[in-house]
Amino acid sequence: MILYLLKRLGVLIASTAVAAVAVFAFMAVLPGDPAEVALGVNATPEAVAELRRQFGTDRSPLAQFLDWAGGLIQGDFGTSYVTSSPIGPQIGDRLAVTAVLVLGGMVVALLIAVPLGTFAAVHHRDPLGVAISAASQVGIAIPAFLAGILLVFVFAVQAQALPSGGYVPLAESPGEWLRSLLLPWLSLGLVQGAVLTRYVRSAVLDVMREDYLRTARAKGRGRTGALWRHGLRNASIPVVTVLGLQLATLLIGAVVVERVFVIPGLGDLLLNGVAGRDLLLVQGVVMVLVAAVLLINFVVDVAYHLLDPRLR
Amino acid sequence: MLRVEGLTVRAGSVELVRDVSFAIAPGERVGLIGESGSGKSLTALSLMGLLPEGVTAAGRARLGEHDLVGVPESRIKGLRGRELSMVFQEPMTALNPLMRVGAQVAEVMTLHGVARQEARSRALDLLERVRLPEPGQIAGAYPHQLSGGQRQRVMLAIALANEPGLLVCDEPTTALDVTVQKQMLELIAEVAPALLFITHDLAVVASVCERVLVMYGGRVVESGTVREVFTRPRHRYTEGLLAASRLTPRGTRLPTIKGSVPPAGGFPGGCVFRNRCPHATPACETAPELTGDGHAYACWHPAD
Amino acid sequence: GGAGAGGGGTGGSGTPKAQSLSVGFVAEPANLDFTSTEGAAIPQALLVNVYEGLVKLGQDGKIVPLLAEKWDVSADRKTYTFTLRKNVTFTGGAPFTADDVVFSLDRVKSDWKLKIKSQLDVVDKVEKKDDATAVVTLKRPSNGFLYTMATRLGAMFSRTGVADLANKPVGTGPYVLGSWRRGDAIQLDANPSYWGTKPPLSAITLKYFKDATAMNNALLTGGIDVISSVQAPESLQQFADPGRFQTVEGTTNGEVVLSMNNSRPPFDDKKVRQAVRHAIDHKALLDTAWAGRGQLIGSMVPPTDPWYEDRTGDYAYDPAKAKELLGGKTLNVKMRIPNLPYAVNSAQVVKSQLAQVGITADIEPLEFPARWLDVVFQQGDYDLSIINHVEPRDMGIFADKSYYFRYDNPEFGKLLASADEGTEQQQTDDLKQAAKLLSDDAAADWLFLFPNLIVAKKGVTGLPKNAIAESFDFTALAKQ
Amino acid sequence: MPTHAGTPRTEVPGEALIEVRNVTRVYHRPRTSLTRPGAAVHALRDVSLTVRRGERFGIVGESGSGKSTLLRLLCALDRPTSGTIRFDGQDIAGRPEKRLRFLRENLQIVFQDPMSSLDPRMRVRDLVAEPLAALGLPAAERVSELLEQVGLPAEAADRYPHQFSGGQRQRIAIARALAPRPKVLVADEPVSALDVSVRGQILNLLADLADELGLTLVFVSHDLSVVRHVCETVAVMRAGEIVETGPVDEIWAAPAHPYTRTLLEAVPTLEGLL
Amino acid sequence: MRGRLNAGLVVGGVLVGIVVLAALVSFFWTPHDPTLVDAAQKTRAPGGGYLLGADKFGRDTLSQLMVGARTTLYVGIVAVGIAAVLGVPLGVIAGMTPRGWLSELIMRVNDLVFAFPALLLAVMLGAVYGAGTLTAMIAIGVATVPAFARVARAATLQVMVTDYILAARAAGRRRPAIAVRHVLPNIASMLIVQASVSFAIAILAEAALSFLGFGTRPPIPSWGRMLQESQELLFSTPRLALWPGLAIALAVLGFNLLGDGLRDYLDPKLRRIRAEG
Ligand SMILES: Nc1ncnc2c1ncn2[C@@H]1O[C@H](COP(=O)(O)OP(=O)(O)OP(=O)(O)O)[C@@H](O)[C@H]1O
Ligand SMILES: Nc1ncnc2c1ncn2[C@@H]1O[C@H](COP(=O)(O)OP(=O)(O)OP(=O)(O)O)[C@@H](O)[C@H]1O
Ligand SMILES: [Mg+2]
Ligand SMILES: [Mg+2]
Repeated sequence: MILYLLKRLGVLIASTAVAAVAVFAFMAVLPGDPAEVALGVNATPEAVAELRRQFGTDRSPLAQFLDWAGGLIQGDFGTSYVTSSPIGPQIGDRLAVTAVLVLGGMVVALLIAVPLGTFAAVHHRDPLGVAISAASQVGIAIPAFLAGILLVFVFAVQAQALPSGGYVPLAESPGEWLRSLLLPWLSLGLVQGAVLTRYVRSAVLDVMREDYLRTARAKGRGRTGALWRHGLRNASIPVVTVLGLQLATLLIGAVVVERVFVIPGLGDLLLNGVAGRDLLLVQGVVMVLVAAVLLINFVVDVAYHLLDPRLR
Repeated sequence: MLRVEGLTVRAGSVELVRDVSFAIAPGERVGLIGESGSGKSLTALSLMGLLPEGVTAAGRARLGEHDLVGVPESRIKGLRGRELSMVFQEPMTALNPLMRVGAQVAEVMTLHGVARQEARSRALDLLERVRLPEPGQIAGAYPHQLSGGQRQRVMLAIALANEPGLLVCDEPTTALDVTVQKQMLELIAEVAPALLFITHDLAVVASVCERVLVMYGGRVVESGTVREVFTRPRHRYTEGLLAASRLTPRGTRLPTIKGSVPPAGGFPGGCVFRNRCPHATPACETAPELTGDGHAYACWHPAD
Repeated sequence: GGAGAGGGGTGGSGTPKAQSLSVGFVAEPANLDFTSTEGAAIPQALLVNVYEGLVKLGQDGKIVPLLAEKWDVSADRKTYTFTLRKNVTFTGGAPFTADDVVFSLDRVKSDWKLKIKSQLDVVDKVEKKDDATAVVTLKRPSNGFLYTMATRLGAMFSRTGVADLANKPVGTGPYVLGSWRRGDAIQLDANPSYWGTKPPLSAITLKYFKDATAMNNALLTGGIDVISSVQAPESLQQFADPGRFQTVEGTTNGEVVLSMNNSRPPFDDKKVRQAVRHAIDHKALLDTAWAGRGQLIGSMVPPTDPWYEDRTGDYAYDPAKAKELLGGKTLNVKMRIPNLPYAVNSAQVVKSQLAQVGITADIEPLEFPARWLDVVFQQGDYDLSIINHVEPRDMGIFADKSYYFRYDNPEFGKLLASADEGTEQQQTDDLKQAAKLLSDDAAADWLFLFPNLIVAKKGVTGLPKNAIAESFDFTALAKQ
Repeated sequence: MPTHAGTPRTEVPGEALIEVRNVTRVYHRPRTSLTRPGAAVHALRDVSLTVRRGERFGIVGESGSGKSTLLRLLCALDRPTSGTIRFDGQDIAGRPEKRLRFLRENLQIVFQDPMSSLDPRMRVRDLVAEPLAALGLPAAERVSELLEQVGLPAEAADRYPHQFSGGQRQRIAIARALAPRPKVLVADEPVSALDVSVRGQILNLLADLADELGLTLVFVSHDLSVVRHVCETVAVMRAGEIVETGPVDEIWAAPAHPYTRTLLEAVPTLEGLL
Repeated sequence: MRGRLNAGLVVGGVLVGIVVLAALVSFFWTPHDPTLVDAAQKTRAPGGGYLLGADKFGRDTLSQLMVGARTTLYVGIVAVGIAAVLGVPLGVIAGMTPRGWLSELIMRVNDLVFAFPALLLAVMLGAVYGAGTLTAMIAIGVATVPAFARVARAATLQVMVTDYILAARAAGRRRPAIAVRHVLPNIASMLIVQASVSFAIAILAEAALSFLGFGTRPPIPSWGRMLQESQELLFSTPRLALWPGLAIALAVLGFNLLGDGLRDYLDPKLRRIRAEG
């Protein structure tokens, strides 16, 4: 186990390093000189040259990369060419928002998927079970942003029950914070919940066919009892994998939902950065997103190993 | 103690087991033999109320004063693991891979009212009783850390935990090596109360059971004491099976039964064996009754 | 000119209650330093509200006094003597004096990084006469000078307040920067020590929305009180209920221009450009692309400028004529537009209409600002583009032949130069002629004048009807 | 009355065809601890045996004793950790596939599970012709000839494996093995997965074919009585080692090694009990 | 014996069939020119030659939907094509040499690519080469490669431990022949299922990208962009959002059902084969 952990950690670090190179290389290809962009159309050539020196973009790519990567290790993402403020804290703030958004969405998805998926599996021959799987199919087919728009329409514009968008920091007002996040959580969670429902259903269905469930029933447990005691933990193993994959997609789905709900998260920062050619910022955000996905994969793999004694 | 009458198992319109009747007295060890697909497992599972989805049983089966067939799950749930236990064929998949072995043994006792602490210590005794070395260590192991034979012993320990009146074993040794099989069979013969033992290996039945039921195509085609059935088989299928099971010396041709076992629903009407039987005549198009006291058989042209 | 905040508002009530308002905007500033960062977002938020100039542009397009109580112009029209308002302090307490005027205007030459700073090249020197009097001497007479002084170039900075312009603006205006949550909102607080009429509101929050629908929803659900500029005019029906909302429609300086690259085929051919102008049904375009809001113009002059003339008749919608001008040719051109709603909408209509006369335009939306500025504006690699030129009195851009229109007509340059130096009448005459020349040359096509569409909750007063200056003037904004 | 099937050929020991010398095969389990390397599984330890031309050579042993590993090495489907394997005088251990043509032409294998050894997506025709196709030999008429040889109708060629019963599938597998007219047929538990009633059919078929084609047979089983029926020579394996080898009847009558004895005693028989 | 046709397969097939049909017909005929702006027809209600009405530009909604189906299929086909062409060989190679360094390398790179989700790639690519259908497709395709490689590898691993692979080797088959003759046919059903599911995901991704402005360029009709453009009229003319929304949902549903249906249709066969062995 420890060996596995170390090995997996090594892979994580190596992948992150390679990802950093990839991200940097990709950004280097981006047309547009940060200095020119910062100064806009009316800049003088001297000013541009001066700014280049200031930004350090007149150095060789290797030097720039080493500088950037070196900073990353210390949590320093550099200083934005455009806003001339340090990038790290900005990303930190935004990441916190996005993380709350994603995790909340995941919780909603789980709250939907686990009971419904299990129910649909146990009753897979009953009309209600079939109806649930049909509903989950329809849920999957709805784009997240459409779900968001519809939710806003119903709950904010028509019912005037919740804000249509915007984000209130927790520190400012916990109640408003919650209200501002409810709809985004729902729109992320509903769609992902539908996807997850299907996986939970098929995992539970698979487990229900396992011999050890029959053994449990032969011991005197009822169908449901056997499923609870022996089935769900086993079913959770494939679901955890999917959960990991989904967290990654959620992270990206959040970009869209942030746009719909005007939430200042990482996605918003990324799109702004791209639009404003704030290269260093984009580079940082992409790096953080990629690292987050790699980290999620790592956690899932480790969780997988913890859950399953056969892998220990 | 167990009385089965007219047990029929269907999947949709296909009859997989038809009109099976037999009885097991307390302490009696009965073998159920037949080739793959003859309906042995389904017969056993219908007694346990564990038939797979989409498969239904009809007829009567009583264990003591409890009905086993056609009653709701909630009524027989309490019997399983206490009055009636079962050991399955596949030792590799029958145990929960995520749970320690000791807990799985203890579970069957706590389920039927034994206190947690007591169940735990009795689990160790049970593991010892099925002759597992170092029961303490085994109890703390996960199933994948045990060999097939060890796992099958654990299954036996689970089955015996509440001292049931009847033990059903569905090919418990098929997946094991001969040496391991021998130990296991000895163990079963020693600890089992009344026993319904399923196998396709005639020699195994002969070493464990007193009475035997021969199944083919979902029907019991012959039944009687092991000695009588195996020395003087009357049904042509039993005869063929016995002949094919004896390996003749090298250089000689092995006796065979022509053709092969048809898939479910592919058996002929009338006598299910008639399309493979060398003695079949048009008379076989009507199904023969299982007749005879003690040694019964269902054949129009029995061997003598 | 009189004292006070001026503008179209009625001014605040006498009893300022601790009230605040949220106003929705589209573009968030990247930083708060408009001396080194391009774009309309920063002056929109800060000019007049946080920074003030000596003069400002009134709602009717006239120059009115602000930090200068009055000014005198010498007979040769080269010397401007500004008499400064007393008791004006910067946030932080430093008094505003003629020294600051000298400092600010000299700083344009020395520290500003924007190309537009050349507009003040006409200034020869700036001097302090006494604490309350500053004198600006021009190299030559200029009609544009005073006007320029009303733009961000004329903003007054404190000698001790320019250390961190990007994050800490220091001005003399009625509002000061409260807080800034990047990606979300900027809050401006009322300046307690403001020299003039105190603003009626205690705070104003500028909320930024990239998505027009999100902004609409915010107003519908009470998240904001004002939409500063409607980006989805079709959605105005949502705000039709006069019991809840009010809509203000005025004009802007923004000419939505269908620019043509005058330097390369096919649009180096005047006939082809003329064909394009004839091919476009401007009325239909405005109706479909911008819900009929806005005004049709035929040249680079908005109706609020004194030299405006209706030139919409110059090229009537006439596809047959257009085809004739093309001489039966069919063309394939690149239409590279910014990815902004008005441009994307208009482009689809333009494409459809050009297709009727045999011009196939490939629409390529580019990220705005970065990529559009790079490809179209800097490199001039485009055939057609659509952009809203929002700067006031910006006809001069056609005089710069390196400007992305690549329009080159010396005649036009001469007209502009003489307009700037001549008398006011001369200026008006020359510019009228220049506008006509542009139109005749079909240097571009003017699709429509961008409307100033503001929607607000009922009871919000002091909304600037016309957006003809760089700033969104909050000084009169109030809530009843 | 069982009829005679072939001549027992114990009395004609031909020259050595397969020679296995001191073969060891070690598998490594993945490492699970930092300090200890992954456990080594000695699937074969210093195994030597000789199969003579025309001989029917049996290998018995319990699960995991290394029978299949040994066969894989004989077929050059795996390479030994050490030791040599000679086929017809040529060393085959560790040769690349392109230099194994002589082996593929002369030695073919039949597996235990007739379902999983037949590609479910291929028609019987292509399955049977596969060794020929792989060796670039013409296959056209050979397929029906082979099917007839194993007692399957010619129409079988157009069907898929799942349309056959277990015994028929094993016949298909045997037909495939016979396609390139090999000298040696290797069979890994060919009847373990079959019903008893069908087992006899396949064993008879193998005996007939061995006689007709003069095949050398290497026959693996966990059941000594099956081996005794088929082979004249047997090697008893346990934990990767050959513990005893010799004429099957001698070993059956008087097992020298205690393990062989245990094995023999463990086999339940009808005769003994009745 | 073939699996029985199931409801999902039929419904999925019909839905996908409708999309394909609409796309094919649109090459020859649409009720109106889908990009023709006509101020007179602005937001007109359904009827009179405009079966589903017209949008704010007066463009016929039905015609746009039909041509939009083309975009949808185009995106799906190219994206899934890229993913399959790259992912399947990589997955098969990795699966056929499970312990080799090559396999390890492939899977590591795969994990890395997986860390760059479609949207991120699309935004990055769009920023470099300009947003458009092609960049969107490439981004979605590349981002889907890991999914295909994983499925192909897992399926190949399963196939590689079967005796028929051993039998093929014993017959003298070399690796490439085994890959083509045995591995690919046996993993095909898994790949078909993966393809239809990826197709659905690609449709959703394109819609999301169009919403963000990184998708199909105007005025080429695309359901995602139609939806995005209809937003401001959501209150006054909800049908403008309804149609493209419904089209996306039904197409995605169709491909998902088709995938599930195929799984059930192709799988029992395999199961029965194993069970009977
Ligand atoms: N769930 C089911 N649905 C349909 N048919 C089934 C089902 N389960 C079993 N069968 C069929 O019923 C027949 C009898 O099955 P059963 O499992 O009882 O045979 P068995 O005698 O136990 O064979 P084996 O020795 O292979 O275990 C077989 O032909 C099998 O294919
Ligand atoms: N590829 C492999 N990697 C690791 N260990 C292996 C491998 N193949 C076989 N082994 C191990 O080698 C030993 C011998 O295996 P082998 O399959 O040869 O036994 P067998 O006698 O054929 O058993 P069975 O009767 O179950 O088929 C076993 O312990 C097995 O776990
Ligand atoms: Mg069975
Ligand atoms: Mg083996």
